[in-house]
Amino acid sequence: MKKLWIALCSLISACSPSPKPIHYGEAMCHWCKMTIVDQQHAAEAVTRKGKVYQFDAIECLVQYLDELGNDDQFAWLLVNDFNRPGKLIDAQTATYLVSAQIPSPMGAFLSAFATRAEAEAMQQQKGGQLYDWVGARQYVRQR
Amino acid sequence: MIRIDQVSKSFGKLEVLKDISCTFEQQGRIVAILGPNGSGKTTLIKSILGMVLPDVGEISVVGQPIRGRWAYREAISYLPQIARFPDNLRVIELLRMVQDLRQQPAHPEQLIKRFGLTSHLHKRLSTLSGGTRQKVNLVLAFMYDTPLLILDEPTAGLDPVAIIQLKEMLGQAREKGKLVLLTTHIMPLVEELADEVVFLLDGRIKFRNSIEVLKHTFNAANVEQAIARLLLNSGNAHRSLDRVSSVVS
Amino acid sequence: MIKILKYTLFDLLRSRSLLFYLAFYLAFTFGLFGLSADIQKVLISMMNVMLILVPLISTMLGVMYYYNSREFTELLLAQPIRRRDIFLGQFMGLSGSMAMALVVGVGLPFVWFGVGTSPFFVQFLILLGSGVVLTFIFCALAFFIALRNEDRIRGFGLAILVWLVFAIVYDGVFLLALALWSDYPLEKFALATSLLNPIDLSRILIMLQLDIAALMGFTGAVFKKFLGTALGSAVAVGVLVLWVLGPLAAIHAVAARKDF
Amino acid sequence: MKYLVVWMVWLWIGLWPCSMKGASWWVYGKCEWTDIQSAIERAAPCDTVWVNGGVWRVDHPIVIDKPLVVLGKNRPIIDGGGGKGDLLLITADDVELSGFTFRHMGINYVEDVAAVRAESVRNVYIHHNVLENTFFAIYLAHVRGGEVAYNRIVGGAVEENNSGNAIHAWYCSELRIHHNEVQGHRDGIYFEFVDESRIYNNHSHDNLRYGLHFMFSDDDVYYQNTFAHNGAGVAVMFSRRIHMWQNRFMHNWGGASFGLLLKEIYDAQIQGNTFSKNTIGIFVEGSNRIQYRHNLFRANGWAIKMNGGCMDNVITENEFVYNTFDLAIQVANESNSYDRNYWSEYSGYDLDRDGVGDVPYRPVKLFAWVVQQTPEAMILLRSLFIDLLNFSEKVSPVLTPAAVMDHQPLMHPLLQ
Repeated sequence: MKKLWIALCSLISACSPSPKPIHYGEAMCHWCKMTIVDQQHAAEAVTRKGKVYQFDAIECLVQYLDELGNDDQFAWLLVNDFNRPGKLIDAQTATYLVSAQIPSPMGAFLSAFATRAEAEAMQQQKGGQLYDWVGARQYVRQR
Repeated sequence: MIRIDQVSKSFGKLEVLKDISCTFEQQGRIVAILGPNGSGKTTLIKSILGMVLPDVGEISVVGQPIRGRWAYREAISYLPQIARFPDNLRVIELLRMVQDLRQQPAHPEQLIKRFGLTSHLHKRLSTLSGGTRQKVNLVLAFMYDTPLLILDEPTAGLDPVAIIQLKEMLGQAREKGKLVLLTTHIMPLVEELADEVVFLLDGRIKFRNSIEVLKHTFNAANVEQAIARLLLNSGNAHRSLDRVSSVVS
Repeated sequence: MIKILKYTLFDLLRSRSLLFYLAFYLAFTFGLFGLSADIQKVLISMMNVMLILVPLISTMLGVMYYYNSREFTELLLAQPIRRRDIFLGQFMGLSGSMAMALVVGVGLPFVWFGVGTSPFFVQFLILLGSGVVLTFIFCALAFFIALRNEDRIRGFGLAILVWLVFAIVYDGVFLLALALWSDYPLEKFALATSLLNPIDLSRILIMLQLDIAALMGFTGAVFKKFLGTALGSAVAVGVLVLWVLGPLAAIHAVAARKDF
Repeated sequence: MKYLVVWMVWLWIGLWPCSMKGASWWVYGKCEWTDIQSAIERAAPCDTVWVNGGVWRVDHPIVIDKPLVVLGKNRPIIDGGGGKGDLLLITADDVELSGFTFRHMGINYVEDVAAVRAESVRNVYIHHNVLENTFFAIYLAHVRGGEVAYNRIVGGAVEENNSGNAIHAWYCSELRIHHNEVQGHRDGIYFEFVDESRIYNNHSHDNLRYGLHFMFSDDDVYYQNTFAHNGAGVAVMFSRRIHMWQNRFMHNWGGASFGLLLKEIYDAQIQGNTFSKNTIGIFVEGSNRIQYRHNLFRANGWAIKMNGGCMDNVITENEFVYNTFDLAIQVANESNSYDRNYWSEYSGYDLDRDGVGDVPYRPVKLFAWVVQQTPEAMILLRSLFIDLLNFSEKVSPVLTPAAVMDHQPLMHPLLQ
């Protein structure tokens, strides 16, 4: 009964913005409309009002943000950690690797890593260029 | 048997019963409750039946307050003013149904014969004439052997023969020691049958006493005249009548 | 109560309006099958019709029944029977007989055309089940309205109003709210809002069982996920039950205080 | 394994450059050449290597680095043993590979490993193979000219979200992909930077994402394929001059599903296709100068759903039958033409009996428009309020775009 009550309350009350898990294979990319299947490159944006947008690739998130031109309205910007498929990490603190050896869903060869060390390790293995969030966005813009 | 204690009732702004107190003992009596339309007769009856719930005051039947109770109605047979029954039931089904609901010994057979309803038993209630329906209504009210009988306009729609039969039945009820409360507009009936008259006006009991006292008080030749005078005098007669009724009760 | 129920049923099962109600469903459902042998299509069409008609007819017949049996109810009230039992019995009798008409009228054609062996049997059961529940809910609302209003015209008016609110106005306001707050995540709001209207809830319960649910996209998926859980279906059933019990409790409260 | 492998001489006749002459090599167990790789090493260019039956466990990829015909007899099985590398690598031009079964590869999150990979070659011919539970099945990179045909590719990773594509082509041209059956992969057939290629008579079904997927590929044609029960049927993105003829898009039914996705494509032709029972028949965004003709849209949720940026498209002589929504559009005043189609919901009349309705038809329902603005409103589907809304809009249009109109709706179906 108590559980039921809590469930009803949480249903009715307005929610504080929080990330939502991506249902791979079902969800549609908000930008390019493709089904999200890649657990290493998906991304998510959550507005301050709690609306969740999901993307199949980091480049889609970046293009969406650039089109809106207003990052302030977002409470969360998240990207998949390449080394931990399915895990979402903060987009602003992630390190990005652009490597021709690692294709990403929308053709930008852009992957994200939780730490710089991991990104460097992958760079050793695959080659490519490292970026921070601002740099990665710049890269996508100029592509 | 029935004790009404300072009962008031209003419907919205309309005060229908105003601080009514009286008692009725069971002693083989027929009490006519009279009064002009809207004087509170039906409300009083319905209060006793528990259909109308008084705002103030208490009603007891057979020694028990009735508020929130229902079983006491086993002691009451009631004849409602307007008789309408489920259209799709047959007469016999209705009789059986009420018996089934009350689960008390009932004797409708004689009454059916008496009112000549035998041939109507398998007709649907919706097809019956008003008079016949009233007869069915009477059967329902009289088929139980209850100490208390409440009849709201029992003569409505009845043919003369049926009225005679009704009178007989009422007489028998009195002989059996029942208490009969009835409302009617037909004064000769009151004169002929009633032992006592309760006259209601504007929600108050204006007069309560035997027929003789009624006629005597208003110096009238018959009940009709007495009532008419009672009504005419009601304005200045208030006090004395109150006194009278309080003395009587 | 059982006896009142029995006699109310007995009376109603022979009433013309109920027979007409039954005949309509029979004719309509058979007619639909005549047009299309596709059980799912007929299910969807029937859903459309039932979600409009069941609440409408239930409120109308409910109010009508109450007013028509007013005098007889008085006779019953003068009998040694509990008040509550009279109204509960009448309510059960009315909604029970209407539900029966519905189940037979819609069920018979479906069974005739082989729903029992089709993959849509569960959907069919949910359709009938929600039809029955809606009958109960709107009969109860109708009884409540009639009890509260001695004036028949007013009673009928209110009954139509209640139907309008649940069947149309509610959805209109709902849509407006969705449009106004489209900046916010609305799935949960939508879920809660449609749970609160028994007609919407029934519609969604049936729709989620049909292919057409895919059209409902992400919001539909949220519904499906929620209602697919034990908690979700418990909430859905609970809400429907509350929609029956709530008006019943109100009937009970009003009847206990009412003068006849 | 005790398979006896038979020696024989094979003369290959045909247009294949290697087919003029060449020795044949046999591979069999428990003898001199017990593995395929050494047979390949021994063979001279343009020879034929026959592999007769057997299960060949592969830990390092078999590399075909010279023009060879490698044929499997009695369906030899190349088994990856769940490993994380490629199984077979083609690095030479003019290689033909046929008759094998490839199976059992592990998932590799870092590399796109494939059962058969051809890289930087010309004229590769891969046919009549069976590929089961591979990661990527056939992977062509920088291949010019080549044929992938009659293969049966079955991915086992239906529940897994990380799975490769069945036929994956990257920076290729002049490919012919036909008569393959592909299922259970991420994308059935994937084209990225692949030009001037043909895809036909394939059956792509039950793939996680798309039956067929174009990215940045131009001047391709695909026809007479069937795409059924995929996450979504076909996605054509960022490509030009793609022709799509007589394909069947069926049962792509689910929350985010569609028969055909067009995104940023130009000058395409979509003709004679059937779209049946898809959540969205065609989902279009930012695509210009597309011809839609003679297509049948039947029982879809949306027949065509157009997001913004679609100009100069011509939709004519199609048939829209029993779709929940015939058309949904985001931006009203774009210059697309919708004339001369058959709409099953059209209720106009034809007084002059010329086969064309006298009243124009508005294919966008009000509710379709509302849902486009507020997707959550979709849960009101089939409610009385919505029916009334649609009806009133039909009687006196206020909100639905006036420009979107079929001025000459056909009275009779064209195609059936």
